[in-house]
Amino acid sequence: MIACQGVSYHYERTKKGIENVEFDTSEGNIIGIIGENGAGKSTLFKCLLGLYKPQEGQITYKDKPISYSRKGLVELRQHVNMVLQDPERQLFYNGIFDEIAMGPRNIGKTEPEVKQIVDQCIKMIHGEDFLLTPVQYLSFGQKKRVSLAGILALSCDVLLLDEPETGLDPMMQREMITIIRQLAEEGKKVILSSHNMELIYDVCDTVYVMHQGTIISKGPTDEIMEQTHIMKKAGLERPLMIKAAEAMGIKPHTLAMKMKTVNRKESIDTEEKS
Amino acid sequence: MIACQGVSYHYERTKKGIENVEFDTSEGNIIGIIGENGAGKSTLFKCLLGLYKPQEGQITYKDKPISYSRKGLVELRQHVNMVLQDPERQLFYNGIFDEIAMGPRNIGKTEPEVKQIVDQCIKMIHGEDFLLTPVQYLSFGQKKRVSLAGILALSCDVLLLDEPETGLDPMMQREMITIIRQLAEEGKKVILSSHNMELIYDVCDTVYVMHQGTIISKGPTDEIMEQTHIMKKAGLERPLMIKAAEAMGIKPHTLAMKMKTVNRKESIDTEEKS
Amino acid sequence: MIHIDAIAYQSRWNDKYNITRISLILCWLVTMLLLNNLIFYMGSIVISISLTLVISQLNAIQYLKIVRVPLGFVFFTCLVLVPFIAHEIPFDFIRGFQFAGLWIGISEDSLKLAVQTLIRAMASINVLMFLSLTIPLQGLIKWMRFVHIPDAFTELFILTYRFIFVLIGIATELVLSQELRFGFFGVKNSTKSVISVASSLFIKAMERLGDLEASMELRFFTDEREK
Amino acid sequence: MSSIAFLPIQLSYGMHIAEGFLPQIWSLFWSIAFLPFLILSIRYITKQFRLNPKNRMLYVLMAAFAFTLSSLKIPSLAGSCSHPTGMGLGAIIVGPLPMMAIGTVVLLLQALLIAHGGLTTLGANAFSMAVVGPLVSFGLYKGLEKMGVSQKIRVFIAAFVGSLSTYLVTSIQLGIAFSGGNIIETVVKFIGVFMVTQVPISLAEGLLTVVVFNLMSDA
Repeated sequence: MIACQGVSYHYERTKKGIENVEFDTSEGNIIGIIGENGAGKSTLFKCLLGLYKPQEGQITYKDKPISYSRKGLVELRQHVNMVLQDPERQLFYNGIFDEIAMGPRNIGKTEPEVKQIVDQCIKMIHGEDFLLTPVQYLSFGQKKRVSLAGILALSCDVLLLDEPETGLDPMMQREMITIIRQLAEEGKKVILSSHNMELIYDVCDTVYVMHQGTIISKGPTDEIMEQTHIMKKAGLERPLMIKAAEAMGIKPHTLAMKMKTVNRKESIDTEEKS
Repeated sequence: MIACQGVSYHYERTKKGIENVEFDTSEGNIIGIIGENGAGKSTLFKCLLGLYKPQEGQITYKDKPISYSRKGLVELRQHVNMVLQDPERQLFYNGIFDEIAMGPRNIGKTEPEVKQIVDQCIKMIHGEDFLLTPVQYLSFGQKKRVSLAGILALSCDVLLLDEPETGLDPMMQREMITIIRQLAEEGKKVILSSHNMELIYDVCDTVYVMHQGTIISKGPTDEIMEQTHIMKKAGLERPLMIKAAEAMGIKPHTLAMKMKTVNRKESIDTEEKS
Repeated sequence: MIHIDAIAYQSRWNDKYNITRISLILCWLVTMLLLNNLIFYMGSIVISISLTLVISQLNAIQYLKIVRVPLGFVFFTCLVLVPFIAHEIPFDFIRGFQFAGLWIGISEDSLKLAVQTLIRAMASINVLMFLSLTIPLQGLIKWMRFVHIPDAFTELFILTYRFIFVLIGIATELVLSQELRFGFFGVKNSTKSVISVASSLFIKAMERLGDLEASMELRFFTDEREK
Repeated sequence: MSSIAFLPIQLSYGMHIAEGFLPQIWSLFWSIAFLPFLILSIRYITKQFRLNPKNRMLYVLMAAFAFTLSSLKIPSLAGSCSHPTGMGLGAIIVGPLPMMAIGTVVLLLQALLIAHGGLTTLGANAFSMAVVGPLVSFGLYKGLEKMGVSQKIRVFIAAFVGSLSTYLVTSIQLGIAFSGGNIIETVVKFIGVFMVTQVPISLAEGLLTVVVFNLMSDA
């Protein structure tokens, strides 16, 4: 849906930025963008959102170049939007309802519509339990989900997530993964950046590897992440799963299948006990 | 060196906190504390630092109960200190030298002594390259290292690290691990809390598992982390390494040994290429 | 715009002769004001801009972009100086009209005043830019210690210098997240959002207070003054 | 480096008198007029730092907050060339005396980092923003308290009038310096010209201060 053709954006003085980036969402519903800090991931995100206007190349949404007029950007962001990494910096209200309702209200939805949208979003983030808790008493993971709901309320079809797992403990990470998968099943494109290779390996269909502002590789996640030289060049490490499989002399896929059995057994065990 | 005997601390308003915690550093040089968000990890840290005074039980340093007098606390914190998770909350100066020198200066070291201490600390964090850069222009990983150096400058023997890997990309995480190992080799006790089970599994000798304010298990890292029911109860997941080993029907230790070979081979490959 | 700080930090000599340079520039600024001489002002403009460009390694366009805003503001305020308001027609009256018993218009004197002020301000601003684009604040802090500005004030200055970057980081994200949810869509939303950003920022700043206090205590900051 | 250097920050001009704008006599006059207040304030904060080290970070955050407000880019707020100062808020929270030093630090940083205000005009700017503004805000807040006015209205009036008084004093400073014999008329001229931006800004300042107070009492 959203795509970049030869996009370059350089910051004025430091000359850093992104260079000749080709990006599209045609393959896969969950797309990962990986790379070191400073590799250009967030610059790319900002270009996709129309926050930065590329000096070269163009960004298209549904094959039409995006318009940088005020109106064009408002239009774009109803389809493409982003959840920031730190929820503390995107929650403005004490009440969760008001928080989620903010976006829809700003574009002039009526209160009954707003109510309906918020109810839906609460369901998506599994937030019915804490709907009435004031925001400041929520746990970090709950805050993160509320900030996601605030963006879901705009019912966009492309969702950028900046390090969605950072700061979450393992259980909450798993919950976040479930939500991401659900969103993808509903037909949204989810684009996520993360430092957690296991997460990317686990949820992404396609992965883009960035290094010093350029995309040095793209393709199906398992194929890309197995390649030591690409990962090394990007300053990353292959996921443990792949390394473990290599150590055992089997295919990562085989190990992944076996792991699934282990995970399933584990959750059954726990359920029986509880 | 530092130990807790039956320590309880409850927050006035929420009644949450920690309950009857037994903790010591006799086994192992790198000690991990794991648990969900809100399990009491940071409350325990604050008690160990004398920031909170336990309502029950006592905290001893070198077998002597710590004194909560102004002088006693200053004394304690020259031996036991903490690096916060978010460097932005810890860095006070724009100049790195002043930042690292702050602790030593405050306890009345002379300028030549301070200079020597700072030089040493810069070396430990491999920070010679960015010594003259103002803090606001450092990357997140560099800031994190500077905040570590600011505490190292107090040359304490027990170091508490709160999520030392959060927000770092894989390479910087590895650098942080190297630094942690070095500190342990120099004879310091490092106590770290983290959500990253792979990190804990990788570097810690001993691990404490916290759940709802109590310590539900402690022991050698590999033994504890293999136990599904403990990890589940604490809302955590076993490290991937252990799960992978289980899936393959081998011992985690065997897998770990094989992985080491893979890692070594990988770094040799890269060195040859570069 | 805060990148003035980044430019100063990257300039040549960013760590050299700071105390001398600051003292000289301050003398320059004051002398210029005291002499109040047109030729001296013009000379100052030329010299200060050339020196700034050489030392800061900016090109002319980059420099213009930076001074554009303060100079534009000065120009606007000088425009306000041009029309005089008086009870009687001044002798050097050029053009004007009478309104409610008062004369409003332009006189030679008021025009001259505006032009003089503009030139004086332009000269001074360029000298100030010379200081701020070529000497990092770290240098100014050294200078403040050198001339024995009271400790408490210097301390306040140093710590504020550090924490503006922290707060600007937070504020930038707050603005971004408002922007993404159409917070600046329309005048009514904008006003609401500005207040929303500002108040969130204040609350976040106050929340930091607790952490910072702990962090100060851990490194004995609190004991410094008791010695 | 890029992340800091290119923050979406722009200059938003408040009522600060630019560097070199005032004739030398008036630069000197306002600097001297302001000096005793600064000395008093520095003495006060020195004592406060010693008394309770926690005050240090409180003051620092007040100053950093005021600076950040002035350097924030608020997109498409058409016609605005000014910003709230946060001085009224500070005066109500910590009192007017420390605000004089805090305001001076803010003005210094604004002059050096965003070329807003100046060094030779620091005295004049500080007199209006760091002395008169906080004094008026604090005085009104305490005065209205005695008259039994509700908290919200008190806070609003204190911040609103405090901000207005800063702009009035600046207009007077400019009026006197450029009067050409017609002081009152010239002062009125400046008041009239800057009213367009300063009244809405003062209203925003008042509203902001009320909102922050509500949030603080909720938390």
